[in-house]
Amino acid sequence: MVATLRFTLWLAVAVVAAAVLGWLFRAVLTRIAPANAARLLRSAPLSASFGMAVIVFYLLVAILAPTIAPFGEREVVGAQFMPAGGEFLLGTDNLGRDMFSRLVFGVRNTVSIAFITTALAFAVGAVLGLLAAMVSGWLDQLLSRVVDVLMAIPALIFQLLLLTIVGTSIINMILVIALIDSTRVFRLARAVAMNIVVMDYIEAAKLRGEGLWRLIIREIMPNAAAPLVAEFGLRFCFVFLSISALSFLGLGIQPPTADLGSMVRDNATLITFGEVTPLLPAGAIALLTVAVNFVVDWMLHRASGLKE
Amino acid sequence: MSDIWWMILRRLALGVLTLFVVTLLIFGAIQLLPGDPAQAILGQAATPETLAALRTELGLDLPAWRRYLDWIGGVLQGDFGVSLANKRPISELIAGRLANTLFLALYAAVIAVPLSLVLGVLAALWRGSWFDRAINVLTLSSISFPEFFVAYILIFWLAQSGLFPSISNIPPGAPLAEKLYRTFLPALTLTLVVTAHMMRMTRAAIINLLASPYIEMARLKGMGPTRVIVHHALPNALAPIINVVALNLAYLITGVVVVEVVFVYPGLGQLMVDSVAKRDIPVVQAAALIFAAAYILLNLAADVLSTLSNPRLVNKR
Amino acid sequence: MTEAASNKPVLLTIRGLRIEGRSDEKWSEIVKGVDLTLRRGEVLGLIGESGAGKSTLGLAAMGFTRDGCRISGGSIDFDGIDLLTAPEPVRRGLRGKRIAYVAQSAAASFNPAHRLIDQYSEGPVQHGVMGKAEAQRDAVELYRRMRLPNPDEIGFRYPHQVSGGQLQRAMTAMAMACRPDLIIFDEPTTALDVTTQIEVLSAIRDIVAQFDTAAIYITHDLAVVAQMADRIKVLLHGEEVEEADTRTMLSTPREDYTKSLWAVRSFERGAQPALPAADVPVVELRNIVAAYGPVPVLHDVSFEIHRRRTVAVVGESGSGKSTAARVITGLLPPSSGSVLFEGQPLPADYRQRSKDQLRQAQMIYQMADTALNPKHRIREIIGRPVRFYLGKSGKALTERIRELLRLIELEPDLFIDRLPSELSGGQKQRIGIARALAAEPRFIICDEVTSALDQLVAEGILRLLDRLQSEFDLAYMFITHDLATVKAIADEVVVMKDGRVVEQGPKAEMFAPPHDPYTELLLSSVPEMDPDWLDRLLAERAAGRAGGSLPASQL
Amino acid sequence: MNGNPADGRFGAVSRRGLLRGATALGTAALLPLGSGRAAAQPKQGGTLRLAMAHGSSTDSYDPAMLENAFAQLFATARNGYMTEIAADGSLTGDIAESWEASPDARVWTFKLREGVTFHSGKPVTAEDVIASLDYHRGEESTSAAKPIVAPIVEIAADGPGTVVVTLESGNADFPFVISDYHLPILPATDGRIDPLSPDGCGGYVVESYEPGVRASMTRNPNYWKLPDRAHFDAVELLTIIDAAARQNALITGEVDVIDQVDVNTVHLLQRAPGVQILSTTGTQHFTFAMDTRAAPFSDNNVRLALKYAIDRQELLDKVLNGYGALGNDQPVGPSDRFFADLPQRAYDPDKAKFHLKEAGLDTLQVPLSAADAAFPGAVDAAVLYSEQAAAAGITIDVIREPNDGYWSNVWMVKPFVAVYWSGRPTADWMFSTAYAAGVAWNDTFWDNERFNQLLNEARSELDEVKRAEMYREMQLLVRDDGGVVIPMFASYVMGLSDAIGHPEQVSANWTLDGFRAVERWWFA
Repeated sequence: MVATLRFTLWLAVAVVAAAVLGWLFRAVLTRIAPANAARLLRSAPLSASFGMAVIVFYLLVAILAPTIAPFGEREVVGAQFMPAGGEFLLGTDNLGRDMFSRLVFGVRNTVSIAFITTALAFAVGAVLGLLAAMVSGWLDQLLSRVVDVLMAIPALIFQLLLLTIVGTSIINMILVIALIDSTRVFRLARAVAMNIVVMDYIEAAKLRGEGLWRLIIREIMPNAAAPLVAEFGLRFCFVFLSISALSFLGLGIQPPTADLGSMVRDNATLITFGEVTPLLPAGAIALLTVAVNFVVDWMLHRASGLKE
Repeated sequence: MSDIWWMILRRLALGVLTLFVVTLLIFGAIQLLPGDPAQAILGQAATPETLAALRTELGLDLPAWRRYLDWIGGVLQGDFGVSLANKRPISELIAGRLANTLFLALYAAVIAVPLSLVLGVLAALWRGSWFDRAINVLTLSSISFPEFFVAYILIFWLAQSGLFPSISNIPPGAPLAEKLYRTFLPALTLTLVVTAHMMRMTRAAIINLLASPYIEMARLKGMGPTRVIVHHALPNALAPIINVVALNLAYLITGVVVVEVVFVYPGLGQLMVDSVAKRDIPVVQAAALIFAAAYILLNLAADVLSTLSNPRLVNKR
Repeated sequence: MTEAASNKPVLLTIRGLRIEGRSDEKWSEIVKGVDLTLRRGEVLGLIGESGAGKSTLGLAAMGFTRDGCRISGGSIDFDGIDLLTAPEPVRRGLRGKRIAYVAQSAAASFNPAHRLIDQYSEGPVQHGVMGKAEAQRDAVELYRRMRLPNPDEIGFRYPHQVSGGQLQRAMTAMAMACRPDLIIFDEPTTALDVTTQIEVLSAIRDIVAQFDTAAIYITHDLAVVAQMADRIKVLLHGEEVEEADTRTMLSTPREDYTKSLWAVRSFERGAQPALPAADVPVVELRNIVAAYGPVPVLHDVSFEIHRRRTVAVVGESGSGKSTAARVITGLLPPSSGSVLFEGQPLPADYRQRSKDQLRQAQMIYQMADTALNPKHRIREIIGRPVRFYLGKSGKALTERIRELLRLIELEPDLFIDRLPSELSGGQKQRIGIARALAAEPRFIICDEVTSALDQLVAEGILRLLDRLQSEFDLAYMFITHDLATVKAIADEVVVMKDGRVVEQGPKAEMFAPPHDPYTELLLSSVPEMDPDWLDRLLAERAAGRAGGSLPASQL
Repeated sequence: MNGNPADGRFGAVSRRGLLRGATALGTAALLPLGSGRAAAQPKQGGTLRLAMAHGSSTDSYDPAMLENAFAQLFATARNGYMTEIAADGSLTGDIAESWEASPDARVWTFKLREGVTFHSGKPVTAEDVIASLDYHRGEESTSAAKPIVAPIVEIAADGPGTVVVTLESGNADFPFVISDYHLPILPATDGRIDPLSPDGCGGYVVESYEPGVRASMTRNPNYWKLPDRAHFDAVELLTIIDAAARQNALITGEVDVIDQVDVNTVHLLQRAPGVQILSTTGTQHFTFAMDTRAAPFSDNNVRLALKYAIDRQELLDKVLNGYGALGNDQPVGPSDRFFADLPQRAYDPDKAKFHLKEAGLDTLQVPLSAADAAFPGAVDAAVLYSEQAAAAGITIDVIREPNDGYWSNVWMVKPFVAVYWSGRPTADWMFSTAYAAGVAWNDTFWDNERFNQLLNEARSELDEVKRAEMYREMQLLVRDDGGVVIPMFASYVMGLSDAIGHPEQVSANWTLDGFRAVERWWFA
C-alpha cells in the first residue's frame, strides 16, 4: 500500500516535472527562435516540447560527453558493483567502471551509431522507394521483389547471419542493420510516393522535361518527408533494440565501447534480483524513444491537418 | 470475387518464387559463413583427420551447387532430408518446434490483437486526453525496452512471487490449461512487444479518417462519439490495421528467438539459430523456408482481408 | 410558397452569432454577428464566396462547429431550444432527427463501408424513430419520391456503385429519413454536371415542398439559389450584406457587392478578327484514336487550334476531353492519328519531345491545390521553367519572376516567397497561369481552370487569360463542362461525348439553334438567373421539346 | 547462442599412475568450497530437475560427438564406462571389475563385472566393450575420442568376461584414459554399436529426449551400483542457456540444480532463500595464447612484457568474482603432484616496460581476440587486461569475435586469443597436448628444444624425484619463455536448492560432481 502510494507520488512528480520541463523549454525556445520557427514552436503541445527538450538534452550529452563524464569510457576506477553515491554517482559496473561515465558515453556512442545507421537506411530505402514509385514498371517490380525476399527472412536471424559472415565491426553492424532496415523504409517510401506521383505538379514537372533525379529529390522528396521523418523516429529507436538483441546473442558492439543496448544486456541479470542498475541504460533508451515519438506524433498530427 | 481468386493465385506464384530465392540466398549466405559444418559440428575437438572423415560423410566434398540441387530436389519431393549434426529427419525435428512456435504466436496474438484494437479505439476516442497520453507513453516504453529486458522484469514481478513459472518447461502431453499457464509469461512479453505498434496504428488509422466528410456527416446525423469511431471510422481504417496486424503476427512467428531463449521455450527460432551455429544447412534452409512462407502467407492474408474489407474492391460497379 | 410561409411560426432564430476559427494558434472571427430568422417550411438561400462563412453558419444552425472553431457570441434558438447552452446529448438528439444536413459532396459524405440503405436507416433507428425494417421500407419510398432509378434495390448498393447525381438524391432522402423540421443543404449540386444538377435540384425542391420542410440552401451559384429559395441572404467575410425575398433580390439588389455578384455572368469576349486563309494551326489533332489499356477512350477525334484563338472543348465527365489534352501533351500516346504543332508532327510520347517542343505547349490544371508543389515557394514554382527553358539565373531570374507576378496581377514583394498554402484559390490558379507563361509558350491547355473557383474569382481568371492571350499571341485549348465559361471565352467550341466529337464550330453558331440533341441538352441545362427558369424548363422537358430523347433520371 | 565447444575436449581426470587394481588411494581432489550442505545419509526418491547452460538442438546420442556439457552429463547418466574417477580423484572400477597390465604397460587385461545389464536387459559382454571402443577407432571415425583410442593396436576378447587391449607403446594411464565420457559401453549387434540408440547400462533409463530442450530419465531398477547410487527416482535435464533465466528457474523452484552460475551475481543469488552455492576448483584454466611464430610475439621480451602487464588478482576478483585461483603462466595446477610452486608472477608495469625496451620498443600495440565462447567473461577479462596493460605503455585492442565459429575461425588462427582449457589430469598429458612442438593443439606454436627434450625424457623416467625436477624445469620454461598468459584457474560454480544433498567430497574434474551429480546426489 505504502509502496503503491509512493509509486503514484513519484509518477505524479515525474509527470509534472516533464510538463514543466516541456513548458520551460518551449518558453525559452520561442523567445530565442526566429519568428517563423517561434510561431511553429508555440503550436507544439507540451508532450512535443518535452520530447524536443529531451532530444536536445541527449544531443548535448552526446556532444559534450568527454566534458560531462567524470571518468573515461573504459577506465576501471573502482571495485565492481559499487553502490551509487559517493565518488561514483551511479556506482560502478561489473568491471568497476564508473556507471555514470559509461552511461554518458553510451548515449554518445549509441545515439551516433543509431543515427548513422538510420540515416543510411533512409538514404538508401527512401531514394530507391521513391525511384520505384516514380519509374514504376520493371524497376519497381525488381526492387519490390528483392525487398520481398529480404523481408521474408526474419530480421534478427538475417542480421546474425550477415554479421557472422562479415565480422562484427561497428561499420559492418551499421551496414547490416541499415541494409535490413532500408527494406522497411523502401516499402513506406514507395507507398507514400505512390500517392504523390499522381499529383498534377509531378505531371507538370514531367511535362516540363525535368530529369528523374530532380523529380525525386526536389519534387517528391519534400512532400514525402512527413511520414518518412516519423518513421525515422521509430526506426532510430529500433536500432538500439537491434543492437541490444544482437548483443544478447553475442554479436554486439565491440567492447570496451559503451553502448546502451549492450549495457542493458550486460547488467540485465541484476534486474532479476530487484537491482535497479540495468534500469538506467534501459531507461535511457526508453526516455529517448518516448521523447522522439512525442515529437513524431506532433509532426504527424500537423501533417495530417487535424486541428484538435 | 474472381478477381480475388486471381490475385491470390498470382500472389501465391510470386510467393513460391520468393521462397525459392530465399533458399538460394540462405544457402549462399551459409556458404559464405566462415567454417563449414564439419568444423562447426566437431568444434574445438576437431583434428584434421576427423574433419576430413566427417566432410566425406556429410557430402561436403561435393560442389555447393550439387548440394543445393540435391536438397531442393528432395524438398520438391517432400523430403527435407536429415540434420547434418544429429542425423534426425528434419521434418520430424521441425514439426514439434513449429507447433510450439505457432502455439505461442497464437497465444500472444489472441491477447495482443483484441487488446491493441480496444486500446487503439479508446485512445482515438479520447484522443488528447490523459488516458491517450498515458497509454501512449506506456506502450512506447514497452517497445523501447529490449525484449529480454521486458522478460526479466516480468519474471521478477510475476515469477519470483510464484504467480507464474519463470520457464516454460512443458512436460510432453501436458493438458492445454497447463500449457497456457506455463507459457503465460512469454506470451505476455510478446504481447507487450507487439501491442504498441498495433495500437498506435489503430489509433492513427482512425484519427486519420476523422477529418473525412463522412465522419462529419455521421456526427451531423447525431451519432455519438463511440458510434462514430466504431461504426463509421473503424470499418474504413481496417486495411492499414490488418496490414500492421499481419506484420506483427509474422513477427510473432519469425522474430521471437530472444523470448524463446529467456523462457527456455523450444521454438523454431532457437532451432534455426542453433543450426546456423552448426552450419546445419538443411535445417536452416527448412526453418528459413517456413519463416518466409509464414511471412508471405500472412501478407497475402492481410491483402485478401483488406481487399474484402473494402466494398469498393469487392463489389465492382 | 412565399406568402404561405410568412404566416408560419418561426423555427430558427439566430441573433448576433459570432464564430471564431483557429489558425496558427490564433483565433480569428469567421462569422461576425449574423442574424437569421427562418420560419417553418421556408427556404432561405445563403450565398457568398468561399470564406464568407456560409457553411460555418449553416452548421451552427445545427449547434455544431467544426474542429478548430468555436462559437464566441450570440444565440441560436431552434424551436424553443437554445442550441448554445443545451447539453451535447440534447443537441445530438436534434441532429439528424429534427435538423438534417446534406453535404456538398455526397460521394465523400457517404461512408464507403456501408450500404446506402443502412446509412439511411441509421438515423431513424439510432434516434428511436422507427425500427430497422420500417426504416428500410421508408427508404425505398423516399428513393422513389426522389426519382432514383430502381428504388427497390438501389439502397442495397455501396456508395461507390452509385453515380454522383444519384448519391446526392440519396443523401437528400437520408436527410429526410426522420422527417426533420429543417435541412441544411450545403452546396449540394456544386460538384455535379449541369445536366445532372437539374435533376437533383428539382428532386430537392419537390421533396422539401412535399414535407413542408424548412431549409437553408447554401451555394455560391446565384442561378441555382434563384430556383430554390424563398428568400436570399448575401454574406461577405462573415457579415450579412443584405437579405430580401428572391425576386426582389434578383431584380433590385441594394448593395454594390450584390450587384457585382449579379454582374459576374456579363463577361463575354468580343469576336476575333477572321483568320487568314492559309493560317497554319498551332495545334492540330488528326484522327486521334486512344485507349487506356484495352479501354478505348477517343474515337477518331480531330480539331485544330489557331493562334490567338480559344477552342473550348465541352462535355461531361468521361466524355474524353481531358484525354484529348493528355494526347496533346504526350502523356498518352495515341494508338493512331497524330498531333501536329505548327504543321510539324510531334513525337507521340512526351519523353521523345525536345525541350523546345515541351516549352511551346503548357498546361494549367483544374485543381490548383494539386498542381502546385506544396513544398515549393512561388519563386521556385515560377522560376523553375524560366531557369530550365530559358537559362536565366540570379538577378535576371528574379526580375523575370517579378515581372510574371505583375502580369498575373499579384504584388511581387508580397507573394514571391510564399508557399502555395498561403494563397487563396484564385491566387493559386494565377500562379498556375504564371508558371505556364514563364515557359513563353505558343499554346496553353486550360483544364477546367475555373470550375473549382467562385464565380467572381473565376471571372477574374477568365479576364486575365483573355488579356494574356492577346498580349502574347497565345492559342488556348479550354476544357470545361461549364457552358457559361464557354460563352465567356471561347472562339470555337468542340462538343464531345463518349470519346467522339459530337459537334464543332464557331461559338456563335454553336449557341444558335439548331443543335445536336446533346448540345441542346447541355445548353438548356445551364441555370439562368430567373426564378421561374427551372419550372419552365421542367415543363418544357415534360412536354418533350428539349432533351426529350434523354430521360433525365438516367443521367 | 551455442554451446561452448571448448567443453568438447576430453580428458580432465585426476590421474594416479596405477598399473593394477580396482580401487586405489587418491590424494589430489580438492575439497568443495561453498556452504556445503552435505548430508551424510543419502535418501532415495524424488525427481531431480537439473538445468544446464549448454545443450543444442543439434545434439544427439552419438558418443562420438558429445560436444557440450549437457550431452556429456546426459551420456554419463545413462551409460556405464569401463572405469570411473571417484570424487577424491582416485580410479574405481565400473564395468571393469579389475584390470591388470603387462610389465611394459602395453597390454591391458580388463575383467568385466558380472551381472551388469543394459536397460534392454541384455547382459554386458566383452563383445559390447570391443564394439564400443572400436566405434571410435579407424580411418572413418569422426569421434572426438579418436586421439584417445588411436594408440590401441588390438582389442580382443578372452572369453565373455575378459577384454585384452594392446597398445602401440606402454601407457600407465590407460585405465584412466578409458574413463573418458566419450567411451560408454553400448550394446553391440554383429560387432557394431548403434551410436544413435539411447540404450546403455548406466543408472538412468531415457524416457524422452528433445535435443537442446530436455531429457527425462527414470532410475534403472537393475543398476548394479544400487543402492549406493542413483538416489533420485527420476531425473529431468533441462537446457537453459540464458544465465538469468537459469538463476530465476532456481530461485523460483522450477529446477533444483543449475550449473554455470553467473559469478558476477553469485553474491546476490546466494542471498536468495533456499539456494546454496557449490563451487569446485580443479584443472580448468583460462589463457591468452600468443602465436610465438609471429611478430611481435616471436620476441620473448614482448611475451614477458605482456605477462608482467596483467593484474591476475584483479581478473580473478572481477571476472571470476574470486571463484578460482591465481594462475602463473603455466598450465599445471596445484592439484597436480608435479606442481612446482614457482614464485607467483605479479602485475608489474615497470618490468613490462623494461622488457619492452629490451625488445627495442617504446610502445606496443597488439590485437586481442576474445568472445564469451572462449570462456565466460573472456571479453571482460580482455578489456580489463587492456586497461592494465595501458599502464605499461601497451595498447591492447580488444576484438570481440563472434561466439559462432570461435574455435575454428579464431583460435589458432588469430595471433593473440583468449582460450579456455578444461585441463588435463597429468602434467605430461597437458604438456603433450598443448605445449609440445608440432602437436595439433599447440595453440602458441611454441617450439622450445629444451622443453621438448625434457618432455620426452620425463615420460619414460621412473625416478619420481628426478621426474619432479624435470617437470619443475618444464613449468619454468613455459612460464618464462612460453607464449601463454595464464591469469587464473576457474572454479565450477553451481547453484543448488537447499533440498539437495551431496557427499562431503564433490569431484572437481568437471562441473556437477564430475558429471555424476545425477547419480551421486539426493534430496535431503
